[in-house]
Order: sequence, then C-alpha cells, then structure tokens
Amino acid sequence: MAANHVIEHPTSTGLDNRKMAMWAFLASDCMFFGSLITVYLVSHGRAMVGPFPQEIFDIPFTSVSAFVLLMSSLSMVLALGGIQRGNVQRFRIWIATTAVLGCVFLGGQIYEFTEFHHAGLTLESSIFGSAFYVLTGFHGTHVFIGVIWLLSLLLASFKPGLVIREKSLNVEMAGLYWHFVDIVWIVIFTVVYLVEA
Amino acid sequence: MAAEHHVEEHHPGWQEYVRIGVILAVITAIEVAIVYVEALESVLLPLLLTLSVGKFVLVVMYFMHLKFDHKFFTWLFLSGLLLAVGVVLALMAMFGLMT
Amino acid sequence: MLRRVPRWIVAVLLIVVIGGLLTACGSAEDYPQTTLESAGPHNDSILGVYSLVWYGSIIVFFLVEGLLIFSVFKFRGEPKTAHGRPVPVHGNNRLEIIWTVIPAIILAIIAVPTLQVISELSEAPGDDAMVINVIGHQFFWEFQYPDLGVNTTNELHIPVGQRIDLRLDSADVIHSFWVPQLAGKTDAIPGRDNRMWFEADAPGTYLGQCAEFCGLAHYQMLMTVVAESQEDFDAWVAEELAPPPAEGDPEEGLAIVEAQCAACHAIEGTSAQGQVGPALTGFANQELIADVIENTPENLAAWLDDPQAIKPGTAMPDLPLSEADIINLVTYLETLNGESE
Amino acid sequence: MATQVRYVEDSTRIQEPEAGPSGLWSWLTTVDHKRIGVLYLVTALTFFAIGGIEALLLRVQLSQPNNAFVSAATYNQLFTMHGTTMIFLAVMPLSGAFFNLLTPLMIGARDVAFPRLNAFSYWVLLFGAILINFGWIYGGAPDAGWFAYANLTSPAYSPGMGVDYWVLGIQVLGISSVAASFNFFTTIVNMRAPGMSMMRLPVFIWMTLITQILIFMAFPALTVGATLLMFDRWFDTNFFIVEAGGMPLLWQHLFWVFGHPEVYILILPAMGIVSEVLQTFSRKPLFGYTAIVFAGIGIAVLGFSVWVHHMFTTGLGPVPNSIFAISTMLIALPTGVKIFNWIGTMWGGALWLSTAMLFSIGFVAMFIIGGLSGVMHASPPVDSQHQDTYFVVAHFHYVLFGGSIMGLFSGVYYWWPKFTGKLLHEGLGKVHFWLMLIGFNVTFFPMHWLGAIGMPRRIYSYGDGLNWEFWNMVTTMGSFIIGISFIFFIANVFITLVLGDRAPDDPWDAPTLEWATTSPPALHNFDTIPVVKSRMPLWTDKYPEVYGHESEPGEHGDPDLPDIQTDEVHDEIHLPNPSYWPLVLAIGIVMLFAGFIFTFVMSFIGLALMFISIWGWALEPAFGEADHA
Repeated sequence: MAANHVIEHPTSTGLDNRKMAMWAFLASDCMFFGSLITVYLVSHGRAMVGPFPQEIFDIPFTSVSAFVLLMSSLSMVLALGGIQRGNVQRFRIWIATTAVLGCVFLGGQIYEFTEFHHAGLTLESSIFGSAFYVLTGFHGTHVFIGVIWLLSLLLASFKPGLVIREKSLNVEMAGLYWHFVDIVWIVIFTVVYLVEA
Repeated sequence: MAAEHHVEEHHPGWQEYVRIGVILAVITAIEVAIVYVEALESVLLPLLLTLSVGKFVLVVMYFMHLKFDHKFFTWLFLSGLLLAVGVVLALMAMFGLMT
Repeated sequence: MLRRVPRWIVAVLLIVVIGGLLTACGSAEDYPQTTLESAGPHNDSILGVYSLVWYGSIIVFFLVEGLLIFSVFKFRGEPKTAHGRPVPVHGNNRLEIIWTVIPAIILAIIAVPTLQVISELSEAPGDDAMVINVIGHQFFWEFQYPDLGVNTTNELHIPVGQRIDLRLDSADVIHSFWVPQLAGKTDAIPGRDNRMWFEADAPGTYLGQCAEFCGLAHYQMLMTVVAESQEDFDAWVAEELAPPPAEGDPEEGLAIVEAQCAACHAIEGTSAQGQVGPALTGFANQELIADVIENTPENLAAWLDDPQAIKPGTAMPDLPLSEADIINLVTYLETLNGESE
Repeated sequence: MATQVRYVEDSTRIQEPEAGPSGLWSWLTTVDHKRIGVLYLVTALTFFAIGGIEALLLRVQLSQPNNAFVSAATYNQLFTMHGTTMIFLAVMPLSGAFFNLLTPLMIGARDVAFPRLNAFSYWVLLFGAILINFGWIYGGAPDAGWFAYANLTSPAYSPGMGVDYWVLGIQVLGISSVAASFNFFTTIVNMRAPGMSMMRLPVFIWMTLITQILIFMAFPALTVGATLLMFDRWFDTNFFIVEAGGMPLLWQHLFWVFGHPEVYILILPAMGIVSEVLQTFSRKPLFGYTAIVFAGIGIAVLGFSVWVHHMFTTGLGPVPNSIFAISTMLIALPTGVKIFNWIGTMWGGALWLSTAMLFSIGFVAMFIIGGLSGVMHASPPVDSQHQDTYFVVAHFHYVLFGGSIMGLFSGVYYWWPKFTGKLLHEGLGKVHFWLMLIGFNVTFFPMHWLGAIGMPRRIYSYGDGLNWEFWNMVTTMGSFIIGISFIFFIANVFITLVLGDRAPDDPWDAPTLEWATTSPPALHNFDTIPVVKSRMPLWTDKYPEVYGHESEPGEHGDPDLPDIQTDEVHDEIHLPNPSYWPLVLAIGIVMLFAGFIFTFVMSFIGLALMFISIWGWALEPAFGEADHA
C-alpha cells in the first residue's frame, strides 16, 4: 500500500485505517491458528503407526529455531525504530537482519521436515504427520510471506520517497504481522514440542 | 478527528527493546531447561504454559506496542484471542483431552 | 372496517388452524413414522418435553403474533397529533425488563425438564438389557445379536418389554439410527462407539430410516423394527439359527431382495427400484456375474457370500447373509429371465 | 391509495445525477462503493433466481411418492447447490450489496476505508461463485450437502469432482467475505461523519458492524476445516480418514464453529434493515435503540457458544448437550428483546404500509415462528426427534427466508429509489409481497408437520405408505407461488427502470443520512460532509418542534467526540482512482485454487499473477494526483 501520497484522511477515532484493519486481521488469524492448533491437539495422539512425537522431536534444535525467530522480532522493532527516527540506513540493516533470521528459521524448518521425512513421518503416514505438517507448514507459509514482505520493504527503501519517516506505518504494519507470526510460534513451540518432550 | 494524534507516539528506546529481547531469550532457555529436569515433571505443563504466556504477553505489549497504543486495539485483539482459546479448550474438553 | 381486516390474518390463521387440527389427529396408524406417538419409554420421556415446548410455542405464537397484528391495524394511517408526527417515544426501561424476564422464566420452565430428560436418557440401560450391535452401511442396516449369534439386515426383531441396549457403529460414513415411535435419533459414526437404548411397550411394527445424509441411496436406507412377544421372538431366533434348507425357496429369496437389495438394484415387477447397482430384471440370462465370472449357481453363491473376493473394489457390499439366505437368493435370482410376473 | 407515493415537502427536489464514467472497462476497474454495491446486487439476485430454480426442481421431485423426475444423483447435487447458493451466493452477497450501497452514505463518508479491497472482494466473490458452480458444466456439481460432512466427503466415498468444487469454491468465497469484513469494520469504526458517535449510528450500521466481526472471527474455522478436507483429497492426509485415526466429528465441530455464527451473519443485516424500515414508516423513532444494539451484540457473543446444538445427536454425552442447550436457549432472550422493541416501535406510531413496510412486518411475523421452532429444538430430547427432518427445514426457512429474504427485500424496496433514481411500483410490489408471504407459508408451514410425522430431509424419494404425499404436494404448489411472486418483482424492476417515476431525494420522509443526498447519489456522495447531531439527523432538521431536543450535543454522544462545527470540515474531495489490480488479483487467487482441480500449472500462473498484482496495487497511487494538489 505504499503509495506516492501522504494524505492522511482524518478518522473518527484518530486511529489509522490500515492499522485498524491489521488488528482485525490478527484477531481473525488468532481463530485460524486456534483452529489449527485444536486440530493438532485432538488428532496427533490418535496416530496408529510411528514415528510418534517423542521419538522424533529434537528439542535442542527446535529451541534454536524458536530463539532465532524470537530474536527476529527484536530486530524488527529496531528496524521500525530506525525508520521512525528517519534513519534509513539503520532501518535497512535491521530489516535485512530480520529477513535473514526469518530465512534461517525457514531453513531450520526445511531441515527438520527433511529429517522427519527420512524418519518415516510424512503427510500421509499417520494422523500425527498430517496434523504436524499442516500446522507447522501453515506457520512456515506465514513466515515465508513475511520474509517476502520484509524484502519488498528493503527493496522499496532504495526508491526515494517510499520508505520514509512519514510513512513509517508501512513498516509498522509489516512489523505487526511479523510479531504475530512470532507469537504463534511461541505457542506452537510450547504446546507441540515442549509439552510432548 | 478532534482527538487526532492525541495518542502519544511513545515508543520505548532501543535499550528497552534489547532488554525485552534478553528477557525473552532467558525465558526460552528456562523453558528448554526445565523440560530436562525430572523433578519438575508433575508441574511441567502449568510451568511451561505460564512461561510461554509470559513471552506472548511481552511480545504483544512491547514489540507490537499494545501497551502504548489505543485500548481499542487491545480489545480487538483480545476478543479474537479469547475466542480462539475458548474454542481450543471447549474442543479439547469434548474430545476427552482434559480428563 | 371488517372487510379490510382479514387478508393476512386469515392467511396465517388458516394455516395455523389446519396445522393444529392435523397435529391433534396424527395417529400412528395413519402415520407409521410419526414422532408424535410413543411406543415405548424412551419416546415417552421425549414427548414429555416435546409437548411442553409444542404447546408453549403455540401459546406464545398467538400472543406475540396477535400483538403484532393488533398494533399494525391499530396504528396504521396518518398521525393524529397536532404537530403531524406520532409522539416520539425512545423506550421504556420497565418494559424492557419485563420482556426480558418473562421469556427468561419461560425458558427456565423448559430447561428444567430438558435437563432431567437428558440425564434420564443417558443412563446406561442396565445389565439385563439385550445388547444389539447396529452397524450402518451404505445403504443398509446390519443388526447383530452377539448373545444369540444372529445377524439380520434392515429388520430388527425385539421382544416386547425388553430394554434394548444399542451399540451404534458404521462401516463407512456417518448414518443416523432413527425409529421415531420408539426413540429419538442417534448417529452411527465410524470410529466412535455411540450407545442408546429403547424398549417397545406393545407388539407391532415400527418404521424407521437413516436420518443423516449418507450418499446416493440414502433415501432407501429403511428399516423395520418388529416388536413381538417373548415366545414369538424366541421362535424367530430359532428359525434364524436353523440349518440351511437343501432347496431354496424363491419366495423367501424375493423377500430378501426386497428388503436388502432394493436400495441399489431394480427388478421389474417388484418393489426393488434402486438405481445404484445394475438392474437385475433379466439376471438369469446374463452370461457373467459382475462382468467377471460365469453366471452359475455356485459362482452366484460365492459372489453373494463375499463380493470383494471375486471382484476387489466392487461397489457391491458384503451383506451379512446367512447360508439359508444365500440359497434362497440364488434360487430366486435364477428365476429372473426377464419376464415380469 | 395503495400505490400512491407521498412526496414530502422539501424533498421533492429532483436533480439530474452527474454522469459517471461508463462502459465495460469502467465497471471492471470501478472502486466506487455504489457501483460495487450494484454489482453485488445483480449477482446476488441472479444467484437467488438460480437457487430458486434448484429449489423448484427439488419440490417437483418430492411432490409425489416414488417420483423420478430427476435422478437421485442430480437430486443430491440440486439440494447441495441450493443450500450453498442461497447462503453464500444469494443472502450473503445481497447483504453485501447493502453494506456497499449504504455504509458510507449512512455514516456520512465519501467511500469505504479501502475502495480497492472492496472491488477485490466483489471479484473474488464472482469468480468463486462461478468456480463452485462449474461442476454443472464439467465433472459434476457438489453432492454431499451444504455442510459437506466428513467422511462422506473423503475421496473413498465421494470420488467425483463435485466435492472438489465445493471445498475450493467455499475457500475462495471465504476470502471474499473476510476481505470485505475488514473493510467495513474499519469503515464503520473510522469513517463516521463528525458527530456520528457510535450510539448515533443507524441500527443497520450497528448490525453491519457486528456482522463483520462475526465474519472475520467465524470464517477462519471454516477455512481450516476446508483446508484439512482439501489436504485429505489431494495430499492423502488422514484428518477424516477413520482407518488412520481421523475423526469425522472434528469436521462437524469446525464447520459449526463457523456455521452457527454464519446464521447470524445471514440474519443480522436483515434485522438492521427492518429496524430502519419500521422506524421510517412508523414515523416514530426506534423503540429501545440501546436495547436493540446490545441485543445484537449479545446475539453475536452467544452465537459463538452454541454450535454443538447442531450436533445433539452425535452422542457427545449429557454434559455438553446440557451446557449447549442452555446457551442456545439464552439466545432467545436478546432475540425476543428485538422483536418486542420492533412492536414497540410501531406502537403509537402512524404506520405507512408501503411495500417496504409490509416486507418488514412480514419479517417480524415470520421470524417469530422461526424463533419459536428454534427454541423447541434447543432442547436436545426434542431435537433428537427434529434433527435432520423437515421440521428443521421448516425452521431454518422461517429464519432465513421468512426472515433474511423478507428483510432484504424490504431493503430493496426501501432503498431502490436512492440508488436507481426510480421508484418501484407500489402496486406490483404489494402483489409481490402478498404472493410471497402466502406462497412462503403454504410451502414451509406444512413442513413442520411433515417433519413431525417422520419425513427426513435430503431424501430423494419416499414410499406411499407413510402419508407424506398430500402435504408434499401442497408444499410444492406453495413453492411455485413463491416463484411467481419473484416474477412480479423482476417485472417491477424492468418496467419501472424504463417507465417509472423519477424518485425524489427523500421519498419516504426518512430520518437517516443517505436520504440527505441526491437520488442516485453523486459520485462523491455528499457535497459537504454532514455534521451529525442526533440519531435521526433528517428528522431533527425537519421537525425541530418534535425532535428538537434530540440534537442537544452530547446527549447521546460519545464524550470523546464533541460536535464539530461545519467550518472545520474542508471539502477537498479525494476520490479513489479506478484500478484493475483488484480484478487481476482476484483472477490470480481463483486460478491458484482452480489449479487444484485442473492442473497445477494453473496454480503457478495464479501465484505469479497474485505476486505481480500485489506489487502493482502497492505501488499505484490510491488517490488521484489532481485531488490533493
């Protein structure tokens, strides 16, 4: 939505339209992931053939992934802080860091999926496999979309007038999305991985 | 539009962000550690849930600025969140996972 | 004045009155699948609440619709005030409270017996109940009497006054077991053990059918519950357990076809009009059975016994047929030379 | 007398509307909420007609025992598509038409918050509708019922393509609804005219707002359910495969977590319309505005806690059944409050029985019946007899046809002059109303009885020993009366568009803002953004001696929002630019989904289109350069 205009239509609440819609979207996405997590929780214990969760989860490895995603949230606020103070250079550094951390997380997920696949866990092997891949896969898709969004912002920052202090809201929106994806992982990491181990 | 931009642009400085980041990292470390402590096995579930709720709240309040933003956003997000939690709990109960 | 009143009162009232009159005379003889007449304690309990809400609704209906229609007729037309507008009234807190509290009381009156009946009906039927496994199939009902070693299809025999403990399961998709005069419905869900009980007060035949849409021939997934005295029931069990006759009886075969095959197959001149499977009108002239094996009595018997063994993947279900049933069926099917009787 | 339209002093001003851009391209790229509203309206009425024809075919098949008018397979497709069409392609888009046409006008805004997103929602709806109906032409229409219960929808039991169309179409339609819901939610919260505090919003806008929240909270559950089903069908996952531990019941939970709020998504907009119409034609302010608003909120909140009442016969056990029975009964309270307040609005009023008013009164009358039968099967023992019978069919048609459709037609008659500049003919309208009311009751009232004497729903045929034939025949005849009534409506539309009277700006002497502008409204809606000082701004202006005290600033107002003087409002008009990116993005999304059925190459092209159009969308200026120079 980054456009060449800086018209801020005044609103009845004084709050920005896009931010309002974004929070509504996040509330809606809570229900999306809530439903997916429910599906995982009620289904995964009914798997009839292995591998079972305890056998294949690698807690130390996933902890590192979770940590990486958590830290990407930190770099995201720092990027936002940068642009809010008009420091495009700092914005670029931190947004790139965030995108890289996001890619590391995705890489970890791809590695994990490959390992599990070798261990015999596939989408069709058991209901645990189905529920696990669909839940974490949808989260991964969210991360992937987020990475593209971040890279788009980075790219746009090289074109004058697109990513500037007055339009820091464009970055804030991406940030809200990114943090949300992070908190979803906080929940998944606990209820899927840690509780099982 | 009368109340335009009365919501203060109060943003924590980067030191505060980093401090939150460190706390988050520490909580994650604790979470992983207690999984391996056998003595805690009986209280593991509530402990883990408490810790992740803590992380969740920190990210939402500080990184997503809900603490400093208009209360309307908090209510909006909370309504979706509570509804989702309600659905999760109700379905877990009905599928016999809470006994 | 009067001439202007009726139009839509009449329309509504007429329908209500006709409907109400019919409710009063919905006897089981005229309507064999009625929910409004009870043939056993399960439906007795339901009808206790059912009639409460039914009559309660009719009373509330007349009061509220009456109020609505009255206000439409009373207040239609131009304003009668001096300033040309009706007096603006924004609300009335006392009225708001009244029309919240009164419905709440009515609902509480419904809720109490509702909760009682829920707990009553969910009680286990006890050790002396007769256990029957009900298995829904696309598109027939299989009934197993594990203690007696008897299996039937679409026809359930029960002794009068005996509490029946039904264990519901499904071999494929979700079905719903429903014999209205005896009990409300309970779904037969694959992978889930649902239970219900009922009991028949008097001998008779009670109709029921699958109530959950289960596919193409859902509408033909019918069943009959035959409630009979203990002696008759014992005699029926003995007959079921009797060794197969040497020679088949085509009449018996036809009966089996009409009860069990009619959902899928059509045979001219009989009540079998199913559209799912191939028509069997000229079956005896056919060279092959199911396009795979030669049409001989032995092959036909083997096919009926276990269709999957002969043609894996066939839509033909493995019906729980006794040996006697198979012999009767073969005898009957061999008479089908394409000429209707 | 019956056909006479009252012209109110001061409002007979008839202006020639300024001509907007025309031609096909202008419609494809439009972002004007009024044009998008017209697109929704035409689409919804078209699918209403299609769904109606499907219903008539069903009724012919059931008119006599052992009938074979259509085949069993066709019958199953017809009832599945009748339900799906009426819910997702007729009633929801018809409500959507009113959201579009009215929301900005009623709150005094120039457009919605996100005009391009609005266009996008419409195109996705249209393509989703085509996708879900495509099976009629190629591969077979959906045939597993509108709630598509697992595991009948598993590949093993539904090997055809019908369920594929359904599962993909429903997800595409979900995207449309959810995108629109964010838009209208933001619009109502943020775009209100000065002085239009929340408690001055017209009730229709309140119900619209609640509906949007329901949509974006409820649809994700359906999306997840449909996604699981889609994975089961294409990627061999095991979610609903019993042999692998899958649970068909999980589908029912997810579906009804969505499905019950969906019922309120279908009925609340109609309730809002009825509240407006009753107020206008009773010439009296709405009785118990606050109660009606909070009853709407109460219905929405409770609406999320009752879904298990669709599953009372699945054997969940006495505890869930008891809890959900109580919560279901509780919903009757706010609903009752609304009905009594509507009657209270008419009480002491001076009722002008126009066609719109008749439809609204019809709504209340029919909704009472649907509400009462709803309370009946809130009781699980009663439900165990009613579930899946024609009693339930009667019940939800009283709510969704006697309710929603009556209410929506009331809205059509009420607002038609505002958007077309032509008055519908009152005489033809009343014929439409009476035929529809009579036909409706002849069709659906006997169904209560048919259900009570044991007729299950979704049966292709029935035997003749059950005594169901007489009332089935009556019902079928009734359904044709409804069909005929619709012909009167269509005739009315075409005749008046050509020959009808020009509509004045405010033909009904109505109280809300949309009547303050021209009929049809100018492209920018209002020359000057109005300042709102009461809940009935036009009435307080016109009848100061009656409603003068209503406009005391702050009386009904939000303390945060003091009245704002007109001179603070600068009328620099920014109109959104037309854009083709919403259309391209919609094509991309539908190709992504349709590729699952046809070929994955299509999905990749769709993805590429999506990517390009999102970039194009983001980089194109949303507002004209000239406007803010």
